[in-house]
Amino acid sequence: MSTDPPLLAVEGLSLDFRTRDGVVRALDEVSFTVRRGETVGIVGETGSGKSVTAFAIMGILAPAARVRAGRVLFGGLDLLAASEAQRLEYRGRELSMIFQNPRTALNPIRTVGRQIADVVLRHANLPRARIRDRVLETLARVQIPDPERRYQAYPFELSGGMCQRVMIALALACAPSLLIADEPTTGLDVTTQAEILDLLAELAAQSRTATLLITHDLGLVAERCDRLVVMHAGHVVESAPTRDLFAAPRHPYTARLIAATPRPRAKLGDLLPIPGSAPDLRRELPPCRYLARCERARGTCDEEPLPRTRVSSDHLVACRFPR
Amino acid sequence: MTFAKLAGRRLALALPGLVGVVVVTFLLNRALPGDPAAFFAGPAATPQAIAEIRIKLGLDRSLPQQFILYVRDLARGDLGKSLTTGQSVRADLLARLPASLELTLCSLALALAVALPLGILAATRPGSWVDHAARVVTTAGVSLPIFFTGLLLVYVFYYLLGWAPAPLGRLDAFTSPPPPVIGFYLVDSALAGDGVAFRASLHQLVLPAVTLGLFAMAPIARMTRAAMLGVLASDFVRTARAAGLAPRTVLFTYALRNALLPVVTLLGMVFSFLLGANVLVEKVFAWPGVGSYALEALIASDYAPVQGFVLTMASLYVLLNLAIDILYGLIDARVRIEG
Amino acid sequence: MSRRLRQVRYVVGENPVTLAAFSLFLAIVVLALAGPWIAPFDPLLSDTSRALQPPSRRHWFGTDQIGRDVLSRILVATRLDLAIALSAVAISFGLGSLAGACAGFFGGWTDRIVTRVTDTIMAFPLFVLAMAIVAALGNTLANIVIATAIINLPFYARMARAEANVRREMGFVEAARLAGNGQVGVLARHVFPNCLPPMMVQASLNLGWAILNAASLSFIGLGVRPPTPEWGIMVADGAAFIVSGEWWIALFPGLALMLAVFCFNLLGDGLRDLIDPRRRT
Amino acid sequence: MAKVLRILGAALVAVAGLAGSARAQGRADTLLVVTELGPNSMDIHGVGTNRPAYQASWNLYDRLMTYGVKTLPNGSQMYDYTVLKPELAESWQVGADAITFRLRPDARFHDGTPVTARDVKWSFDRAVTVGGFPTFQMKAGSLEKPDQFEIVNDQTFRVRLLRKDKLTMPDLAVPVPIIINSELAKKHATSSDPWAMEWLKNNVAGGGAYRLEAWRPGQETIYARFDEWKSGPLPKIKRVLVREVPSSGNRRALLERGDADISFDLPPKDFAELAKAGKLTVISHPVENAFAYVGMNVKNPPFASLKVRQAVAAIIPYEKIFATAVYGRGVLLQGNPIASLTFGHEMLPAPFKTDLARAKTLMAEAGFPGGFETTLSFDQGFATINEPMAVLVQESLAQIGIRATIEKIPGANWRNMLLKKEMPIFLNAFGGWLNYPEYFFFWNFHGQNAVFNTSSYQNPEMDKLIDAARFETDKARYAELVRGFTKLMVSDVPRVPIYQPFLDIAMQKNVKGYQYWFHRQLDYRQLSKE
Repeated sequence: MSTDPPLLAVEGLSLDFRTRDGVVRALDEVSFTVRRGETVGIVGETGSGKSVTAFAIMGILAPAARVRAGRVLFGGLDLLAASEAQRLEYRGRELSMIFQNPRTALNPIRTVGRQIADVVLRHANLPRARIRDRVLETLARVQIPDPERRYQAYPFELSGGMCQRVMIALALACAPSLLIADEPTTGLDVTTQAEILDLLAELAAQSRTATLLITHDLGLVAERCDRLVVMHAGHVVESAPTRDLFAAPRHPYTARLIAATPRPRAKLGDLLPIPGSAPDLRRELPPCRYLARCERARGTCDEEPLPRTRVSSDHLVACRFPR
Repeated sequence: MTFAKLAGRRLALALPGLVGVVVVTFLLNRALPGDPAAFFAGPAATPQAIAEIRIKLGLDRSLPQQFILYVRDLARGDLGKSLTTGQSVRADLLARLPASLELTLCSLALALAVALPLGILAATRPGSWVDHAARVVTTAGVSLPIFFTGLLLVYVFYYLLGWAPAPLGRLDAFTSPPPPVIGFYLVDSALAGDGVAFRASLHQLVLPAVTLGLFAMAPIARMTRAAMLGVLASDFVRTARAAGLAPRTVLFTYALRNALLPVVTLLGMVFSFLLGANVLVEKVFAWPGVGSYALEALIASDYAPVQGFVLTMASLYVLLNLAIDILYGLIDARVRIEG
Repeated sequence: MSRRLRQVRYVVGENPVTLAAFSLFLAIVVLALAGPWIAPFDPLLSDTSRALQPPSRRHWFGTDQIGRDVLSRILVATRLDLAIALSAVAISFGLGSLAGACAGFFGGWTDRIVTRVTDTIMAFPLFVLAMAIVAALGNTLANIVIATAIINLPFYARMARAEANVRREMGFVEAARLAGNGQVGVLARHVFPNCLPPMMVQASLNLGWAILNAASLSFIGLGVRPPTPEWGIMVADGAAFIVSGEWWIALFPGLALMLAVFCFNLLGDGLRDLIDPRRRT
Repeated sequence: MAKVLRILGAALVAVAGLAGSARAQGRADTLLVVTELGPNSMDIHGVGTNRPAYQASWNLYDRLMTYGVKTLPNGSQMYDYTVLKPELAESWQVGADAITFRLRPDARFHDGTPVTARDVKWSFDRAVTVGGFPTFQMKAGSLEKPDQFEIVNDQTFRVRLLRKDKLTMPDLAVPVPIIINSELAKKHATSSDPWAMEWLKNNVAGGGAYRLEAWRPGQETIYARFDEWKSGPLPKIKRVLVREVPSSGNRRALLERGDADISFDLPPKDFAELAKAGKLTVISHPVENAFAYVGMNVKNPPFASLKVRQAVAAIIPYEKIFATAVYGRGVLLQGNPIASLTFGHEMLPAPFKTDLARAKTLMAEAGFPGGFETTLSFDQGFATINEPMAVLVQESLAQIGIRATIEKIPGANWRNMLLKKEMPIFLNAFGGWLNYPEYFFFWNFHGQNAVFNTSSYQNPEMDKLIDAARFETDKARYAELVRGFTKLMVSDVPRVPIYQPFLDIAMQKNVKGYQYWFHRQLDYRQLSKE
């Protein structure tokens, strides 16, 4: 792959949440990179910290969150250390995000056109007259039919797929260099899912936008992502180019994950459920948080620190005994 | 949904309540102790004179007959005659309603002007000292017994400090009321460009409006805080933040406007609450509103005004809810379009 | 149990206000119980030679127009005012929730009647209705409680109806029904208990409001009969003396009234946090 | 909405500066009266006309005659019920069987039409036929039938006498016999309302010293001087504003801060303190022929027993009540049934004394050693004084075993309860307009059991004395009769008179010319402001 520095580099990100029932250690030493124009997938079960990572990058964490350590370098600037004002400039212009269930992710009492116009007005210094055209252009780019009429529509008047397209328009209105998509297609029917993902890929290709696709559906990312990052209970257990990961998963959890994902030729019987459930992050945990569920666990697995070995130039695994 | 349909739906919804109100007021009134005939036969009345008056007032007929008479008069808009002021109840209520409405609206405006910002502040800094302070201040407001605060404010600001004007009602003795347009002295005097009357009536309004307003602050502040907390945690605010919109836009254009929806619905409840509490403020500030009018009539066991007052309040409540629906529709298109 | 305790400590710790309100509430309950014994003077004993004395070491809150000790009357009045509020809220809580739950659960005719009644009550400005009821039935203690209860009824009825309506379709209700429990059994054992938590919050908020209501009735002359001490009446009687300089006759009962209502309202907020973390408003 | 918010914001700033600006102009010749209750009608003959409406009628309409003025030793002025002065009537001759009045030729009504005998006849016919209180009051002076009133010519009006009644002449100068502009009134009369009661309730067809400028029932009444008034010296005050301010605390504050000129109905304690403070002129005058009393029902047990009544009379804390409930604003009677300034007051001064021992023995003799339960009722309308008094009476009754619960009865229901005459023991007060002892006893203790005989006390011997006194002209004989029925009342004690109330009035120092009138209302015509 090209050798220029990565667009986004998350280094050793550790983060806790102070909640009613005690402190939750949501992320621990999360690191990965995304290059310009590259599509990286983050996969893992629900509650593995995928979305928290995304929120941390965007800087829209809930007030109860406390970043313990780590850096988020975006084009050389550490977003975590940057002032809120600086981050405000970046959000929506340099990096933007789209979310799950689009219908509730749009302002119910404000027309779709106005919401996109708000973003354009904020970031692109265009004279007011030109803003309406830019919005119509963006709507057209995300393949929304009859943008003139849709401009006046309210979110509840549009279908799920249509809302998601509006969200994408919102995110790409100011041509950011990184787009984070947090479970963009969950809850949509299969055909719309495919359309949305194709649209994302096409737009990314057109303007070399880097995409960080977050999903729990391994099958979905198989053909769409260049590289994958597998997360479990706040840890990045393995990250590698998609083909290498599927060909030779080095971490037991990744192997299990692949085994549990329906493949074109697999029959129902072949699918193996992953034993146990995600650990409770409020309690003291061994360095390797997969220990309780790992069938290859050995005595020394609970020794400090969790080794994060680089198995090849672009393949990392966080396990004492990788396959 | 067109206005007419909205009004129709709201009226249909309120009809059963209204019918209930008519029946209940009629029964409650007839149970009032004291016999108006004796009261109005005068001190030196002989039993025979009292019987005369009883017939004149139609009190000798059976209850159902009186009820039918009552409903027939009601249909004609005749609310009967008040024996305490000697006028027709309808004329009295029409003359005095603007006074009560102006006071209630001003106190509501005051409460909103204070409670909304407090609610927003508390929601944007949950758990902080601002949050607690807002909660304590507004709860103190609603815990103050109105009649007590009224007296205290008059004593301190009028009697001791002399800042506030004499609690003489809507205008001090030497300012003549502005030409009536809608009966609100503030609006009428502004329309007539009469600066003196405007300032004088504003002057008179401050203390009673503060007394009543204190009472409305807590529910509004609490609801704003709750609604804002809810909306700030919602998905579309997260999207707005992620899109890097300016904090002020996120807070006001996106969050507050949505949070206003439950607050607007609450206003209906609060307004009717204030109308009830209005009675006490009017008694303390000699405010010539419908509240004090009904109170005096109630104590003099004078049926007609009490009935007229309660019916007016009930129908006002229906109109109020209609206005709230419309306001709600203005903010939230879903109501307007989905219907 | 420790998790619950930690939760309570978290809520109470997080907002000291609720803690203060809770201790104030305990103080008021103690006062209500021990009132007559710890009152320095007989609240009804008049002593014309010592009328209208300002607060002094002997009479901490001064004396009223016929020489009765204001402090003693406030202490003894605590029991009466608390009793009025508690009984009124108890009646409206009991009746309201029962009627509401039945309406929500059974629907049909019960529902229509209950909604019609609550609509009628809600159509009145609440205080006006209370005023009319007490004036009509006479200002005995019972009538004041009944009037206060009636105007609070709709809050509970509506809440219970909504809760029962929601819970009627829930899984565990279906399961209970399948397990052979009769309709009423299901309602009583399964649906009704679940409606209670939010209503508890409403109850404590209403307590404050009920005291205010009783006091306001006294202010317009429909309150408790003399010479029984009650905060509202004491403020009403004291009102005429403020301008002439005897401010203490009205001020102290007014403050007591405010403190009690203040405490109940804050307690309501605190309870809401404890019981309904979801609806953390 | 934003507009109101901005304005209210500005108001809070403006409030400090502008407290008194509007008050300056127009104060010199305008009088601001503050009162608890205003008139509910402009027609004194109307049904249910309240007491403040007498004040309106007294100043808006003329009567044939009015009373003279006398100055009391303390400098305050009051009406003189022995002297009748001309008002609308210039002069009159009192014959054996008729009185002939000559009307002022130049007298005009407010609308300019001249006043003639026809108007007087129409007005008097109206007074005696509308029924209720006005007709009752006319009958008290033997003015009963329209054919008693004759029009001799435009300027001459004759009243034929049914019987020789010394109350006829004084009764023509009380508020009821007003002279109405009959032409104007008849324009608004209808077949069902021949006397134009409906119209005259809200409008004035009079010729009095003041016209009605504006009337907002329940808020304020504004009078403007009628400059062409001929029936007496032209009043000095041009405009009178009567504002209704329900809270007595506010009324006192208004007086003390100089925002109001004059006010009656303040609680006695306020008057006592205002008088002591000396910043305002406080004039007090015993209300003639009136007293407050503890009444007992002589028909039904337990108060039917004389000994029980005597025990009550011996236990009531007269001085305590007079000090703390009334603040000394009155004349302590301690059982004397004739008030001060009325003939016969000195005959039986303070017959009852508070004596616990005697009261206890009386209760034992009456057969109630252990006492009994009862209810002590009073009119909530006068709670300011009645309530503290009731608490003191309740406390003293308890000392002799009478356990009374206090019953506060709303004003409207009070007359009803009096009519029923079932209340065992109660507080009440009565005042007669005509200052004669037999007039008081006729209403309160005569066997005819009028509404005011609240104890339903019937004693033929008492009736004989009262009826004789009413028509007795010989001074000595009359005095004997008065002493007779007074002593009888004290021995039978159907009620225990406690004190004669003052009519207190407080006004700014620059208000002069106030006169006390039997109807206890304000006469604007003599007032002035320096």
